[in-house]
Order: sequence, then C-alpha cells, then structure tokens
Amino acid sequence: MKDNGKQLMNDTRKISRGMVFRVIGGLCLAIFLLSFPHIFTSNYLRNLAILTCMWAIGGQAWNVLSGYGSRYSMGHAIFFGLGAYSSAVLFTKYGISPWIGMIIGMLVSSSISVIVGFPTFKLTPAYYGMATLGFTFTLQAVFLNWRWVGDSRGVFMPLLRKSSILDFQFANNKTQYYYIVLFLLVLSYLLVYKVSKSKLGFYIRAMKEDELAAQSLGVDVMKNLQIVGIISASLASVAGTFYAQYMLYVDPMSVYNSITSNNFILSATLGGIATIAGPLIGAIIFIPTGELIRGWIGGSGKAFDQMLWGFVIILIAIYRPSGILGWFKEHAKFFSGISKWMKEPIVRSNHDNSRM
Amino acid sequence: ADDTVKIGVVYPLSGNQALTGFEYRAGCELAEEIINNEHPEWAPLKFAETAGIPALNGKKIEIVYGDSQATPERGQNEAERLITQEGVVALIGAFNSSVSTTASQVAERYGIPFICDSASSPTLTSRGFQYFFRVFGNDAIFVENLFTAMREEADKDTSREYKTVMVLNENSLWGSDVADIAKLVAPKYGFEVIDQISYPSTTTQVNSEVQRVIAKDPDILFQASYVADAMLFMRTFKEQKYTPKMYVYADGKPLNFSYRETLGPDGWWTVFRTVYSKKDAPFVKPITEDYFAEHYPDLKFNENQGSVITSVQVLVDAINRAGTTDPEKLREALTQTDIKGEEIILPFAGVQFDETGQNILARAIVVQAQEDFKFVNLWPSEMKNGDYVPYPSWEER
Amino acid sequence: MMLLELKSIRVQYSEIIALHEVSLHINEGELVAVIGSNGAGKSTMLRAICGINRLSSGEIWFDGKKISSMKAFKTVEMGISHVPEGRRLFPRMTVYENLTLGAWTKRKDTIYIQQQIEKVYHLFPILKERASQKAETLSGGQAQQCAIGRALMCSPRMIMFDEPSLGVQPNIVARIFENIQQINQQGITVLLVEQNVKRALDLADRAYVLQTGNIVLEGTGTELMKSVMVQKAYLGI
Amino acid sequence: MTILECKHIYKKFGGITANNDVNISIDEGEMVGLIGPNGSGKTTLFNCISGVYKIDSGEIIFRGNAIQKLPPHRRTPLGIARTFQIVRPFKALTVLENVMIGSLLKSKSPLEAEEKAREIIEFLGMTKYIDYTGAHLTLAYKKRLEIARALATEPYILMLDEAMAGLNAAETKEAVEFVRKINDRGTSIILVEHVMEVVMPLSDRVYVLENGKVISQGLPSEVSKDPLVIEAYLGGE
Amino acid sequence: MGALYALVASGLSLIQGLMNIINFCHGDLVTISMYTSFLLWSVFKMDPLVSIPVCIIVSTLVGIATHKLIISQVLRSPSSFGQMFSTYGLGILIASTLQFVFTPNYRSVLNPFVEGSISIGAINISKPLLFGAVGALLAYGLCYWFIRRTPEGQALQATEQDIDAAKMMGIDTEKMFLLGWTISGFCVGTAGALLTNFYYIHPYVGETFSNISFVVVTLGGYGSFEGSLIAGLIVGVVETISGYVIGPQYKLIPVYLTYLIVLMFRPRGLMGRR
Ligand SMILES: Nc1ncnc2c1ncn2[C@@H]1O[C@H](COP(=O)(O)OP(=O)(O)OP(=O)(O)O)[C@@H](O)[C@H]1O
Ligand SMILES: Nc1ncnc2c1ncn2[C@@H]1O[C@H](COP(=O)(O)OP(=O)(O)OP(=O)(O)O)[C@@H](O)[C@H]1O
Ligand SMILES: CC(C)C[C@H](N)C(=O)O
Ligand SMILES: [Mg+2]
Ligand SMILES: [Mg+2]
Repeated sequence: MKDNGKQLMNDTRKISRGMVFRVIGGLCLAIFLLSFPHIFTSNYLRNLAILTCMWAIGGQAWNVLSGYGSRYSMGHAIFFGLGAYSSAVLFTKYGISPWIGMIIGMLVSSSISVIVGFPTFKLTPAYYGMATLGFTFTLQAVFLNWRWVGDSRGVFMPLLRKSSILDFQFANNKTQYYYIVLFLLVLSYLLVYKVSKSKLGFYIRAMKEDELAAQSLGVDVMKNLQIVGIISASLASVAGTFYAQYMLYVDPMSVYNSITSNNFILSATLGGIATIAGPLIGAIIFIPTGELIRGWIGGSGKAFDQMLWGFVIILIAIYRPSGILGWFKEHAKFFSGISKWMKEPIVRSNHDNSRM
Repeated sequence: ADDTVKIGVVYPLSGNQALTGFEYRAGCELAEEIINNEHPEWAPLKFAETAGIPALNGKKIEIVYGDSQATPERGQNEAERLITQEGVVALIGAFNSSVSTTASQVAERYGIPFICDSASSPTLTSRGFQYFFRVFGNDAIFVENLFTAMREEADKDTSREYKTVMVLNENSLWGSDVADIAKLVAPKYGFEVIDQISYPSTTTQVNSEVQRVIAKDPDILFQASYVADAMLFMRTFKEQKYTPKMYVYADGKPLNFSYRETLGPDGWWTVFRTVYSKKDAPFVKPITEDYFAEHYPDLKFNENQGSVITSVQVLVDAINRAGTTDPEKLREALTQTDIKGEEIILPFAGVQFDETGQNILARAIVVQAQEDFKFVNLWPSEMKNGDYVPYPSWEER
Repeated sequence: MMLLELKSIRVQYSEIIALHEVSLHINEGELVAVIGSNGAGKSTMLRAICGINRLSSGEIWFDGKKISSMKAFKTVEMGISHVPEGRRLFPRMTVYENLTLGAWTKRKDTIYIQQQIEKVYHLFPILKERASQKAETLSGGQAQQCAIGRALMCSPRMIMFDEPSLGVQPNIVARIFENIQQINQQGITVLLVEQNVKRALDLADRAYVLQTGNIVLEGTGTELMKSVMVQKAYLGI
Repeated sequence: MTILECKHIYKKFGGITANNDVNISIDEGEMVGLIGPNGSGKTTLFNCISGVYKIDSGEIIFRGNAIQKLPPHRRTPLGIARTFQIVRPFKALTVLENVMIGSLLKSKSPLEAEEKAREIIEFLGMTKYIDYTGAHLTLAYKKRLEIARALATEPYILMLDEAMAGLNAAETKEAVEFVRKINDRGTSIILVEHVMEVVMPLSDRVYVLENGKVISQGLPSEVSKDPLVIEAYLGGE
Repeated sequence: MGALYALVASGLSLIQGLMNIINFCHGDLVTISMYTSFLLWSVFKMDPLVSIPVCIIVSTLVGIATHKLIISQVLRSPSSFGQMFSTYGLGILIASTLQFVFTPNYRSVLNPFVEGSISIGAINISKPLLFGAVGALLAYGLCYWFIRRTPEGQALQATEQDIDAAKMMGIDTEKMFLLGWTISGFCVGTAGALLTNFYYIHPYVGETFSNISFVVVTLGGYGSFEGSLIAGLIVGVVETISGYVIGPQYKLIPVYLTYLIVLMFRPRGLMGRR
C-alpha cells in the first residue's frame, strides 16, 4: 500500500514535469506554426509548408485507421480523390462553395469507406490493404471514362481574380492558404487526439492486437472499425478538397494513384505510427526533402534525384524503422520531456511495440 | 545584379515520360547555344548571329530546369520554386497539358509570362489568362490541318475510296481532346467517324482494341497515342495482318527515335502531323544534322527541340523589344510579338498571338513516313515535296 | 561425460534481464529438471540453448563444441530438440506435415521418417486419428501431444521439454511422464522444465532451481524434494 | 436461481462432433468444474457460450434470455466473460490498458475505467507489472491478465479456460485463493482445468465431457469415483 | 497474358506471404529482368527465349541482394513498416538507376525468334503471346511442384507460418528466405524474358505489372499460390472478353468489378485463407 502511494506521487510529479514540457513544447510549436509565413516570406517555402500540411492531414487520416487501428490501407488515394472531385465538380458545375463541397466529399468518402469496409474489415489487414489498392485503380478507370466529371481531362476550376473565403481562393496570397490548411490540420489533429483518448481509441488499439479477444470483452469490432474508417476517410477527403482548391485542377491519373496513398503512408510511418505528432513530423521531413532533392539535383533527366531519394528512403527504413518518434522514444532519457508530450499520457511503458 | 536572365522550364524529366523531357532538355541546351553565342552560320535564325540579348548589352540567358514527373502537383510546385526561388523571368513548358494547367496558373498568379511550347489542349487558352502564350498550335488547329490534308490526298487517290474514319485515342487529356475534335470536324471534310476507342496508355495488351478496329474496318485509322502504346498497336496490327487504307497519327510518332528504332519498316507509310520538318532554310541542316547529331548522338532532332527553341526565341525577342525583364512590360511586348516564318526553325508562318494567347500562325505540316523513314511533306502545298503513297497491306511490303 | 554446459550465461530482452548469470551442466544420459516460478527464466534458458535467443554474455557448450554463437538450425543438427512453450505448431499444416517437418534434418531418409511417425502414432494414438487435421484446429492437449511427437521425430541426443504436461488430461500426463522416462532410458538426455514440481523431481536424476534469472539451488531430485525452500515455494507444503 | 443453462448444444466441425447434445446449468454464485479428456469439447463449449462459434442447434439461456443468436460482443455486456486457453493478451498494450479495455465496457469515461482497472489489478496482485506490456509477461501472468480483463467487464459469469495451468503448486494455491475470492463476490464461475488439485476443492459441482458428451456430473467427490471418468480421464492412480 | 500475370503475381504472393510484408519493388524486378534480356539481345544478339536462364539468375541475384542488404537489416526491427518502406525506396532506386543507365528510351527487342502469328481459322494468335502463356504456365507448374511436393517447399511454408518453430526443426530459415527470393526471382525472371518478346521496355514498365499483381494476389487470395494462377487467368480473360464485348476503353472496369464482386462474396479471395 505504502509502495503504491509513493509511486502515485512519483507519477504525479513526473506528469507535472511532463506537462510543463508539453506546454512549453506545444507553445513553441504553435508560435512557430502560426508565424511561419511571416518568418519565411519566400512563397516557395510557404508553398512547401502548405503542401506539407496537406500531406500531414492525409498522413493523419491514414494513421487513424492504419496506425492506431488495424486495417492497413494502401489506397487512401480513394478518399483523397473523392474529396478533391466532390468539391471541384460541385464548384465548377453548380458554383457550390468548396466548403460545402468539402463536407459532401466527406460524406461520399465515408459511404465508400463503409462499402469497402463491409466485406473486407472482417478479414486480415492485408486484405483491406489490397482491396483499397485495387479500388484505387477501379476508381481511376471509372473516372477516366466518366464524362460528367470531366473524364480523363479532369476538372478545371476557374481562376478567380479576387480572394474569397467562400470560394476558397486567394489571389496570389499563400499566407491565407497556409492558415486555412493549418486550421484544417489543427482541427484534424485535435480530432484524432480526442479519438485516441476516447473509448474508441482504446478499442481500436486493442482490436489491432487481437480482435477475438477484444470481442470477448464486449467490443463491437465491425462497428468500431467502420467508425474509424469513416473518420479516416473524411480526413483524407478534406486533404483532397484542399488539394483540388489549391491546384484548381483535378484529374484521375494524378489523384487516384498509389503515389498519393504512399505519400500518406510514408509520412505517417516515417514520423511514427500511432502517435499524434507522427504524421506531421513525418510530412515535415518527407515532403520537403523530396522536393528539395528534386530542386537541387533534379532536372538533369538522368534521374539522380530519384536515385538519391530511393536511397534515402531505404536508409531511413534501415536505420529508423520505428519512425522518428520511435527514435525519440528509444532515447527517452534525453528527451523525456519531449517524448512525454508526444506519447499519449496514459501509456507509460518504454517498450516500443509497433508491430502491426 | 545577376549577370544572366533566368528562364524556367518545366518538363517531365523523370518518371515514365522522362524520354520526352529528355528531348526537351536537349532543345533547351540548343536554345541557350543559339542565343548566347555567335553563330553567324545559322542566320537568319533569330538571335543566332548575336551573343546574348542585344538590348540588354549582350546579357546571356540561363535555363533553369524543373522536373514535373508528369504530375500536376509537382508541376505546380516546380513552377512555384522556379519563380520564387530561382527568380526566373518567364516559364516555358510543360509538355503535359495537365501539368501546364497547374504550372501556368502559378505563373498567372505571380504575373509571370508562361510560354507554352508543347501542350496542345485547347482548354488551356480558354481560361482567360493574361500571361499565357502558346507558341505551339493547339489540337483544334492540328486536327483541322490533318483532315484538310487527308481530304486532299483522298481526293487524289482514285484507286481507293476513303469515307470512314475510326478514332483510336489514349484516354488522357490530350487523346480525349483530339478525339472529340476529330469527331466534330470530320463531317466538314466529308468523312464519317464510325467508331471511337479510347484506352489507357499504360495498357499491357491491345488485342481487344485491335479486334474492334478489324471488325469495323475503317478506311482511315486516326490515332492519338503515346509512344509505347503506339508501338504496341502497330505490332499487334501486324500480328493480326490488318491494315486500314490510310494510317494517320495525330502527332509526330514516326519522328520519335524509339518508334523508328523499334518498329523499323513496320512504321513506314504512316501519315502524321508535325510542327517540325526539314525546312529549306539555310540553318536547318547545320543545326539539326551537324550540330545536334554531334552533341546528342542518342537523339534525333524533332519538333520537341524545334518548339522549345522557338519559344525561347519568342521570349528573348520580347525581352529584347521591352528592353527589360519587368513582367508587365514583358507581357505587353509578348502580345505584340510578330516574328517572321523564316526567322524560326518551326515551319510556322510566324508567331503572332491573339487575345487568348494562341499563336495564330501556328500550323501543322502533314507528312508521310515513306521508305526508310524518308519524310515526305504532303501539306501545306507550298511545302509539299513528294506524293502520298497509299498504305500498303502487310503482304505487299 | 558432460553433454551440455552453460557457463554464466546472461540473456536480455532489450532492457529486461531474463537470465542474470546461469551456469549448469547436464551429463550424457541424465534427466535433469529445472524448476522455478513464473518468469524465472526457464523458457528463456531453453530458447537460449537452442539458439533462438542470443546471449549477451557467457557460453554454451554442447558435446564439446561451443554452440552459443551457432544459428538455431545448427543446434538441431547437433541433436538438440525442443518442445517449446506454447506448442508452436505450424498452424496451417496438417498434423502429418508437422510431424514430417520434425524430421527435417533427416529429410532424405523417407523410410526412417515413416518408422518414426509410426512410433509417434503409437505413443499418441489421437495423432494418427487426426493425421490430416490442420494443426490450428487441434484442441489444446492434442496440440501438446503433437508438439512432443514432432520433437521426437529427429531422434535427438538431447531433448528439452518446456512444460509438457500443460493442458494435458491427467491420464495422458502420466503417460507423458512415463514416456519421458522411457526416452531417457533409451539414452537420450533430457532437460525438463515443469511446473508439476513433485512429478518432475520424482523423475529427475538431478534438478536445478531457477529464481528470477539465477540458479539458487542444485541437487538430486530427492535432495531438493526435502529442501525446505523448495517445499515452501514450489510444493506449497 | 439458474443463471446459465445450455440445452442440447450441438457443434460440428466437418466430421468431428465437438459438442454432442451438451446440457449443463449453472446457478447464481456457483462454481462449476468442467473436465474431460483433451479434445472432448470444453473449449468448444466456451466458444459456443461466448459466441465465438455459432452453435448448430440447441439453446443457450442466460438469465432468462436465449442468447445463442447474439454476436459475441453483445453477449459480454450481458455479463458473460471468458478467458482464452491459448492466451491472447493485447501485446502492445500495458497491463493497465489491457484491463481498461475490459473495464471500459461498463464505464462512462476512460478515467473511470482506469480507476476500476487499477482496482482489479491490485486485487489480482499484479500491480508490480502494471506498466509491462502484454508481450513481456510470462505465461502465467498472461493468464492472470486474461482473468483481470474478463473480470473488468463486471460479469455475472466467468468462464476460465485453464487459467491456472502452468503454475507450480505454491502459485496454484495463491491462484485458487483469488478465484475463490472472485466467486465469493458473487460471480458464477465455470472452471476448465486438468489439474485435479485445483478443480476438485474449488468446484461446487463438476461436469465431465467426453467426445463432446456429458458422461458424468455431480459433486467432485462423486465424480472422481465414477469409473467412467477414471477410465476416460483420470487414469488409475 | 493472364498466365504471365499469374506468374508475376505468384512470385509476389510468395514473397509477401513469406516475409509477411507488402513488396513494392516486385514490378521493378520484372523491369530488371526485361532489361537483362534486352541487354543480352543488343550485345550478344541473344534471343529472349535463350536468355531466360540468365534473366532468372539476374533477378534472383537482385532479389537475394535485396534480402541480404536491405530486408534482413530491416527484419530485425519490430515494425514491418520498415520493410515496406524499404521496398518502396528500392523500387524508386531501381527504376531511376535503370533510367540512368539505359536512358528513358523505350526499348524493345527486334526480330525475336518467335514473331508474327499463327492463324487458326479466322483467328490470328500472336506467337509471342502464345509462347508467353505456355512458358508462364510451365514455369508456374514448376514452382507449384517445388512448393507443394518437395520437403524444401514444405520447409518454406513452415518458415512462413512460424519462423521460430521452423528454426527449432533445424530449418535454416535464412536459407529459406533466400530460397523464397530465388523462386520469386525465377517467376519474375521468366516472366520478364517472355515479356520482352512482345512488350516494350522502359524504366517504369514494372509499375504496370506491379499494380496488376496486387489485384491478382488479392483476387486469388492473399498467400495462396493456386489462387494467383486462377486469378491471373481470370484477369487476363475478363480483360480480353470485356474488351470485345463492351468496348476496349472500359475493359479494366469489368476486371475491377469482378474483383470487387469476388471481394463482396468471397472476401478472402478465391482461394484465400484466414
Ligand atoms: N519476448 C519477450 N520479451 C520481453 N521479455 C520477455 C519475453 N519473454 C519473456 N520475457 C521476460 O523474461 C523473463 C523470463 O521469462 P520466461 O518466459 O523465461 O520465464 P519462465 O520461467 O519460463 O516462466 P513460466 O513459468 O511462466 O513459463 C520474464 O520476466 C518475462 O517477463
Ligand atoms: N475450428 C475447428 N475445426 C475443426 N475441428 C476443431 C475445431 N476446433 C476444435 N476442433 C476439434 O474439436 C474437438 C474439441 O476441441 P476442444 O478444443 O473443445 O477440446 P477441449 O476439450 O478444450 O480439449 P483440451 O483439454 O485439450 O483443451 C477436438 O477434437 C478438436 O480437434
Ligand atoms: C503527344 C503530345 C502532343 C501531347 C501533348 N503535348 C499534351 O497535351 O499532352
Ligand atoms: Mg516458460
Ligand atoms: Mg481446451
């Protein structure tokens, strides 16, 4: 009993110190993110930041289902594409505000998620992965031939000359795009944070380990998977809507492909799966590195940049397979404060066990 | 401060269209050579005799490359980088119409001229952009040119009857546009489009497409394909021993090095359009055969180099007239572009932009690849240098 | 003659030390039992011997050869067989296939395999009955029998049992112990880890007591049975 | 009052009838032992009751309601909990989190669940391991974790499938104690064990299965004398 | 074509099952094999059919090197994401290296030994395709026999199911991994050489086959060797038939539709296991 009390006290002290770090760390990050476009006035960097945030949202979307949850999606491009198309088509055809398009995109994505999930959630994760991958190509084939959504030509959105929040367009001003994507990012991360701490969050992590055992403890596996699937699809769809409105152009070949999905996966895995900050950190490293490598030595037509990029990915895989956050966790002593903040508060184990 | 004028280009330099990007890159290097160094032997090619940009005291140009990997997102990103990081005065590119869409939109936002040297989708000039100039023709123009030529040849060839057309197109933006326009204009030239097949260019087998063509047996096969799939089709046609009465490509397939190497005689006798053909201009042979062959043994000079060189010339000409690289003045100067046909390597009547930014003097040359890939111009009449040979069946070869 | 010798071996799972400094030896033909409470490190020790778990320090010698840095499959070739904790059958293979794989090191000799399988069937008749059932659908005790059978397939020099009676019905438990004894009498060295301490000590020539990663006691079976500490901690007397 | 009643349960796997007209009933607060040879259908019966398997025919009445049609996750909230013979801990989750998955079922918030979980963990004497992840426990503690998890769902009836196997006599004693304590709190328990030292003293009544059929039932003392049971299961000792 | 799909997919299925990872660079191994075949043709005028053994050796070696240099490094980590990550990176590396070495030009073998077509009645069947199909089926049969009928095949499956237990049986699991890559290399090498007979080669051609393989593997059932064959054939046949019946532009849709329908009713794939 005595022992216990001491431990509890110890715990509270640790937590409160962790809290301090968390607050400080959080504040620093917040200030940095908020002031980014003012520190870096180069529009190219802002553009990179915007794309990074966009992929980070997608990475988080993937992370909910495939990092925390147990269904390894290889085709989140499906939802990304549906989000992009929903807003683009509604906006160009009916002048409906992309914000509404975003919501409709989320609805469409969610329904597709439910439909795809219905048969495949029952099976092992690999099946879901393969199914979503196959579905990506299916959608690609369908959209390539579907006249109403612009078939292979894609959807061109008009370039409006004046900024308007309602129309999701900002003439020549990256800052506003940045804040919007940041807002969406924060929103999605808050959502996932909430989820990870909720009953649902616990359940999906348990289901990831052992579905039968979870079921025997009263967890409705299908229902929970579907809910997570919906959340995940919606988030990916939001990233897609942003993509469409930012590029002002969508076409089937470039949204419904495995590169899109892989960007999500790689962001999340590089940062550290099943962590809140992971996808963002992964995207911050992954997306700009890819762009910078291409910017520096690309363009020769000799594919040096791609060779280097492939090489970098392999090195990361070999030396940091558990993700950046995993590395932090391994060196927890030095980073105890930081890692406290990164881990969920309830997990106090130092054992990283991120097997899927 | 800078001692060069930077020009940004965006091409698919890696990824599965890297080959094309490669060809454009060669064109860019050639363009730099033409502008920056004195090549009196290449006169009257514009800016060949002078070194650098005359109005800027011989300031040299420098081309900065961006790799789109043929994806719109990368294209957008590269445009952004070239403009804000590299400080280019204008962009040229971007081969794929989809990439051109997003890249030109970035340029438009920044008020930087975008010179389109290669993407041919008509949609691009219908967006009301002010900084978008297409030196290249668009598919509407090209398809009309092709059909005009087809009509003429069909009328001349009394041995056969040419009535029906079948359109075979890859299903990305370019192929679909071409197909739509073809269906639209065919009746005007007295042809009937009996069927259209579109297919994904990454397809691994085209047997069913070919079977369908055989079933419909059109007089004229009108095909818009990328290189790999075009080769696949030709091989499959050969296997199935099928020939139409006339085989037309909507672009310059037989000019492609791989195409010629791979298909050899099987690729002869096809009709295609190009915007490059050996003109009688004095500089053509020295550049395309002597200089180019020496520096790029792997490649053959074709319309891709031609159009990028011309685009660079157009841009430099505008800078030269404006006397500055200020984007607004540059735009102004570009709208007033008036370059004569003999000053450029492309066989256009010249370069003049209409209010949408389309070069109204762009046109195609319709060519037939004859024996040993001897290219015989069929149209326009002032360039005609040979007669059309009806497409022979496989047994006749 | 000493067949197996552990020289102060240490085994870690990342930061957790499962075995601190364990030294023990087994003579040729002996039946040695290792007892210890949960988490003492018994299974870890067996896994270390057959090369599945790596040592952080110390050495293992078998038959005059150092085996501590050998790959697991080599130790099997040297004649160490292992009935692992949790059975570890190949779930999507039939009982028959599982048994054949047990004789992997002698895979060329089909006649031998057939004979050996017959022996195992004789020992555990249920296995013959279920020869073509997939291992994952066996009941717990059936699976245990299959695992033992599989380990016998390669006629090993030494066989290590990790709690062979776990989940097996009482009359078969008796048979298993009888069998272990028989195996031992045939000259095969046996290393037995068992929670059924009384039975194990009855059977064993010698025994060790393992406690939180350390050997704390060693002696003949009867000696240990009389030890107060063993009585208290393991026999619950 | 009867809390669970199984009527004429049939369950077939291909040619094997794992449960063949099984009838059993458990009263509120009762502790019932279920024994039988390996493969006699005990685990299968648990799986039928908890809903992992759909029964071929028969009826399962729990507190007056037929539940045989409900999926497993709908049965647990009614108050049926079970452990798995082959343990299935959530490997990457800590002991606390493992138990919380159970306690979340009847809690409004994770916080409340955490509190309940801590209580149960202490009750089962696992506080020392509260931060261990499931993968890092030894088998016996994994089994105890299974009990903790099941208990956390606040069941009326707890089905323990060899939850005390793999313990030595002293540990078994301890385990028997807390199982009894659980029972004393009013939870009915069905107990599957092959260790008679556990089943007999604990159980109020015992059922014996063989080949999917109930061959004997009654007080522990009666059953252990039943020649049928001795023949099929206990063996002549 | 279907048979070739099946062959490529079987290799993928095997490796994925064995390593329990999703292998992103499988298609690129096909590309390597195709380039090998091309290189032999252009330097030694060796016909693609003749170069099959060399292609097998090369793709096997590349597979083994992949395993030794990369996968086995990554296998030690607790997370299987590292493995997928590395195969993805490797795919990029291979494709771009090939682009560097061979330039992005489309290549193809001219005048191969099997060329043209044979006519049966009104139908002309392409000889290279026919050869491809027969060759692929033979190669598949060989693999099948090996995996299902030899002790080594059994050991391979055992390793797939429980690697530690396999070690305890005295199976050299490291060798088994290499064996797995070898078989996969055999499939891929053969397929690549057969493809070279009629298909063009460029650095990114592998992607096409990679994508189809994923579909085939799922359709057939993850981890089922037999399933890959059937699914590969189905994909090939459906693709061709629907090309005739409802128009070539839509030919992929029925393929995917079949796939989705199978998924709905037999979510485990045609012959999948749990
Ligand atoms: N895979 C693993 N990862 C980390 N720690 C482990 C692992 N396996 C065992 N351990 C730890 O090593 C120690 C020894 O475990 P081991 O399984 O060898 O004990 P044991 O004596 O066999 O116990 P039991 O009687 O329960 O089988 C324990 O503290 C356990 O928590
Ligand atoms: N999924 C299944 N498919 C086929 N047969 C099965 C399946 N599950 C169990 N069986 C068979 O049903 C019978 C009953 O098995 P069960 O697991 O219920 O036995 P048990 O009484 O729990 O035995 P033990 O004491 O060994 O755990 C066994 O013969 C077993 O092989
Ligand atoms: C083949 C080319 C003419 C294609 C065209 N440049 C396009 O729009 O993509
Ligand atoms: Mg143990
Ligand atoms: Mg059982």
